[in-house]
Amino acid sequence: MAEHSEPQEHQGSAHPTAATYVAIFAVLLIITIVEVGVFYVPAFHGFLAPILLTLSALKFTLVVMFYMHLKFDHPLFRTIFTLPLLIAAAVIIALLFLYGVFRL
Amino acid sequence: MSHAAAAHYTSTGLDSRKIAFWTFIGSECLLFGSLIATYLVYEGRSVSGPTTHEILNIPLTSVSTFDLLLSSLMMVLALAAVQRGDRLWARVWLAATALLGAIFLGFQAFEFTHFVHEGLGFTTNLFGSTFFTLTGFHGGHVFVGVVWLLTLLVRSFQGKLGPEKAMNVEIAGLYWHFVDVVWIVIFTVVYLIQTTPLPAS
Amino acid sequence: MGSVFSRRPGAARPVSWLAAGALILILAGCSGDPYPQSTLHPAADMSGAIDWLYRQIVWWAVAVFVVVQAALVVTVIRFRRRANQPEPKHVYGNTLAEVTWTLAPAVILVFIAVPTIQTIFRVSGRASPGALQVEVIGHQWWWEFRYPELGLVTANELHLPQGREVALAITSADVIHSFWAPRLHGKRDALPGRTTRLAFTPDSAGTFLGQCAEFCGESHANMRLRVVVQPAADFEAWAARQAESPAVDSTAALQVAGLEAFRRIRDPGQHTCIACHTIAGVSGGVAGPNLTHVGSRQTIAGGTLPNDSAGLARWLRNAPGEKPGSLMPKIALSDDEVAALVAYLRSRQ
Amino acid sequence: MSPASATAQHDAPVVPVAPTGLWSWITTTDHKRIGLLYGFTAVFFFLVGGLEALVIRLQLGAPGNSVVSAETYNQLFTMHGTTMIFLAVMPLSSAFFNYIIPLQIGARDVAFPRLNAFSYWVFLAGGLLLNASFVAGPLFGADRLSVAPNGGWFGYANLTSSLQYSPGPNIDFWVLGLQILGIASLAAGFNFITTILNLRAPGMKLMRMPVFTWMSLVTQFLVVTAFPVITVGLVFLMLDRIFGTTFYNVSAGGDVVLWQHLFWLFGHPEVYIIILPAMGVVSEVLPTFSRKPLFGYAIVVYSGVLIGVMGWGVWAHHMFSTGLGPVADTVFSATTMLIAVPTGVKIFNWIATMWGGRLHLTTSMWFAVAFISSFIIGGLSGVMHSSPPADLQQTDTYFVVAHFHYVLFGGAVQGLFAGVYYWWPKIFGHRLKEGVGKLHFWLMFVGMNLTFFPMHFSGLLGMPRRIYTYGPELGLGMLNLMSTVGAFLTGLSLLVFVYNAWSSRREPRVGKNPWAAATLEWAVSSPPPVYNFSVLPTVTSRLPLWTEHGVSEIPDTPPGPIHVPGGSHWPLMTALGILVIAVGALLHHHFVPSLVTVLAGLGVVVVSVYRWAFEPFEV
Repeated sequence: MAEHSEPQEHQGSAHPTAATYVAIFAVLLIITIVEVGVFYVPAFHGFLAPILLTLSALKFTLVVMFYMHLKFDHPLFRTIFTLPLLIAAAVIIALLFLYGVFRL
Repeated sequence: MSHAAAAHYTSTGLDSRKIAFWTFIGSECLLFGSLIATYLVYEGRSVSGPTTHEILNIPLTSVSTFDLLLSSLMMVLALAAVQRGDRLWARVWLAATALLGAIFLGFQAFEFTHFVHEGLGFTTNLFGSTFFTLTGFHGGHVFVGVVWLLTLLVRSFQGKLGPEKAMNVEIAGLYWHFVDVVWIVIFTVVYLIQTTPLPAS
Repeated sequence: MGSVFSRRPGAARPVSWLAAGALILILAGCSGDPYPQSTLHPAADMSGAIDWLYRQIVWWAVAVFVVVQAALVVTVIRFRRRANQPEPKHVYGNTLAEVTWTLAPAVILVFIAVPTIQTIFRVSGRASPGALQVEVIGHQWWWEFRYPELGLVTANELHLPQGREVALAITSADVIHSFWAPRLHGKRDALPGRTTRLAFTPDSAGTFLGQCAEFCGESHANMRLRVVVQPAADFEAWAARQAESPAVDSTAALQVAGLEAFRRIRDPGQHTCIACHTIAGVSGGVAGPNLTHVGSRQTIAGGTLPNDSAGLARWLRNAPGEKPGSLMPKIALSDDEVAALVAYLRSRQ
Repeated sequence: MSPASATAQHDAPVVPVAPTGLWSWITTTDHKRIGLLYGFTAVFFFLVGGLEALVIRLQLGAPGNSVVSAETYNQLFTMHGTTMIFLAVMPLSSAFFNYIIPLQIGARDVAFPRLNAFSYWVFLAGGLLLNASFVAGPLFGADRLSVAPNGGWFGYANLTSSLQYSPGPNIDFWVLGLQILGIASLAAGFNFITTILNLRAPGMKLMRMPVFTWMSLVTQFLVVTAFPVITVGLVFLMLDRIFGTTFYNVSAGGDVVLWQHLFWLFGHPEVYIIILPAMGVVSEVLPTFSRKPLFGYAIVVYSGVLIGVMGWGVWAHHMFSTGLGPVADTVFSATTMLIAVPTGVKIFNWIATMWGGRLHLTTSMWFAVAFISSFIIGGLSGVMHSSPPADLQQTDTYFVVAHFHYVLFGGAVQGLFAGVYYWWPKIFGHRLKEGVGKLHFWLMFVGMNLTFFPMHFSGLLGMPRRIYTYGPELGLGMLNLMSTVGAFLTGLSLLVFVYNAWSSRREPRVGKNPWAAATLEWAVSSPPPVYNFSVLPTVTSRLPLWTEHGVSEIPDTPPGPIHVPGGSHWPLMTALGILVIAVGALLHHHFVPSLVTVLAGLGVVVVSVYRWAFEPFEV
């Protein structure tokens, strides 16, 4: 039955190197500093939420893509993570609408 | 004749544990999604204080956010070390990850006790109930992660964490990074975007 | 499979019998009277709008039901196994068929959706400025009705003038209830901490039954209500009477004794009448129904007991026995006290 | 260690055989045995829930009846709903997931056999905890024996969240029982998604999977996404009750409608969790007994997936009467109507499958046809209350009770009975008696229509749900009496089934494929050997047994040694630990004993999980 077993992990996926990891960390760090900075600058307060949500989504994506290897891994993992993630986001947005936090 | 080969035949060529774990993470998205949604729809509805402006400590939480981000870096380095069979650095990075996780929990414990001293308990108001439940659930996940990492560290010292066991570390890493990204969201929507109207003073 | 059953055609045959019975019952429902809480016999504009919409939908449903069940029955009869039949041809699908039976329901749904959306905005609860304002407050397990413009408070029986729009502002004093008087409008939940709205114009006079429609605890079933729709003049007369506080007839000794008992009674558990009930000029409790005009009502105990001497006496002797879980406890009363209280309460016309 | 691996070094092929004895069942990790455990437990709870229903129907058989008290009635309808959904229909589906899916996809077991055992034991713990409330009154100082949950299966806050309105342990049993059952469902969900995605035999592409397996995959996806939401809602409820948090506390600014959102965000996908497996069963049964492949296989699969995804966007149609506003009403009405399209498509494809076939009207086939017939009715009444104004009259009346019983009883239960009669010979090696089976079917079909069809009218004519009594003035006595008579007929039909199951045990043995069906589970002996497949099959067709060379040869005796996972008792121990934690939480009125019990349970869980993780156990 050995003929059925296929190469298992990491086939065809070049994992990033330690340098990439450190670079990603640097980016995450910078975004975090910007986020906190934006929080303290009154000029941004009119549109704080969109800026911060965008930055946060960027960080989220970086960690998921690189540290969790979703960028390099089998597409199956992307599917089984993204679908629930989208449902969760949709649920949050729908509830915010229903509670009048957002309005069209 | 290797029955391991037969038993380990998989249709996708992927490790079953990893598929199951990603499914679990997908499920966790809905868990934290519901908690975050509740926090957000209730924000600003507390009928008594203290609430966000009066109590959240942004500089302190920025440091603990940095701490958790750094732990994620340690985690990927730990996985890389285990994969290449580097026992020494595997231990170093695993220990560092666990330590940073423990430090995060320390920050949280400090924050919680501070809040209680300031008059914000679990049942004080809607903000207290939603905030402690959301961050408490996250902290619980961090705690489980630290225990998991320490278990891996012990296995490493027992000599049972060679490259063939890299999947064990990879899955622990997925968990750890997911807990990190949840914190990225919480830090933004709870700490930085405060929609509670300022008290009229 | 030699069973006699296997040759019987049509799994859906009993269903079609039931469908026929269904139509008869729907038509019977239209005559109304045997079913005083029917949704199919509207007595107001909004219940009429809902009923009209429902009938639109139900005919579509009946049509689809007949077509699809018939297709099922015909298929089962026509293609049941017979002797010496060859193996059927393997058919894997048909694009045209799939497109047809995807589009057909979608088109029917458009015919349902358009009147639905029209009606949604019609029954949204917005009232015109001149509407009679009534506050509806659900309690475990009775209804409180307040008329802020008229300064009236009553319980379990909502009086409304015929032909005038009424705006109900509905909330709850404890758990979730749902206000439902089907001949006038659909349900609207009574939610603690929120106010929900209904607006409608009753178009015929009469007494319409309703009841709480959201499970609200032990005696949910005993939380009934009636809506008395009267011609405008009768309503005005009723409102005028309600605005006064009837005096005790000092020549009727039993009534005087009843008032005295109402003020005095205090059981070993420290329960009193006056702590929970308001009677204008006598007491100001708010936990239970306002009793100022209790004698004018058709029923007591959340609409479950007739408001006569026997009903009142049963209630006074053992309220939780009549309405399980009721906040009003069982108070030990002598026969004389019961008789006096009954006389007094019945005098509160 | 399993017997197989202990002897694996021998040269001669060793055929593993199933161990026997009670201990082997307690420690079993064999998906077939776990499936049987699920099945027997589900039927047991189904009978319990059915008895509850009969008492309910007795009470409502006449106006002003006094068979049971108000409190008992409220407990009965709460437990009837909770039992039927979580302890009967879902686990009956699980029984089929367990037994059939690995066979249908050509696997030797599920991906995580011990996790599978864990799911079962946790489910059993939750079921026992919930039902223990029927006799736990004295332990909590109650003045009656039964302190069963009494807030409805939907448990609306603040009736349930506030100790003022529900002081006893009743709701605590419900909150904790449901959380435990959630753990069981989630664990099974991860397991079966992985199994279906990753343990398919060579050649078993996704679009070659049997529809039952496909619908199970969608179901499990809904389980792993929907259960966390109810878990969060239940945690809030529990915290409100135990610690006095303010989630549903109106005076602190909390909102009672939030519970309804969280509950129905779960509750609507839950409807599909219940019905999709039955749709899958019917999609297997119809082609087999029509001697024709499923019409529009891909469309049926995609519409199932679509139903699963769209099922997330309709939850607020359960809440029209709360006054969401006309815009939200319109949106949720539209999504609800849309979901009728893929549902209708499935029905048409089933009928088209039979069209032109040679229908072998076995009991299983009758149940499948009755499923379609009932589902049409339940679907049409569903469309009626997708219209919010109409729903304002229909919601919380017996019209809705009729609607969802047509879907869940006429649909799910009859669909699952089609599966019971269909797979019985595979599981037990002999058929159920057809004559008794037909009696069972007709009694049930007539009984359920007599029970539920009049409810449409009692609802429209003004009968609200969840009332223990109603006055004679409503004029609904006759309709209710009809329902009561029908309920007893339905109950009788279940006794006929139990008799059939018992009396059929000496029916002649059947071969591998007694129905001449097309899918892979019929390629192995009945019942299948402990290892399922002597060699992993290679599949070249969606209908492997109806296609020449559709599947590689599967010899009756294995050509080589086969590793079969051994047993483990740690899943059971972990489940016990969880039960102890729940019992500790039940005692929350007494702080120290409660804390000690919770910590003890936690200790058992931690030790068991570590032992589980590090015990030698090869999959």
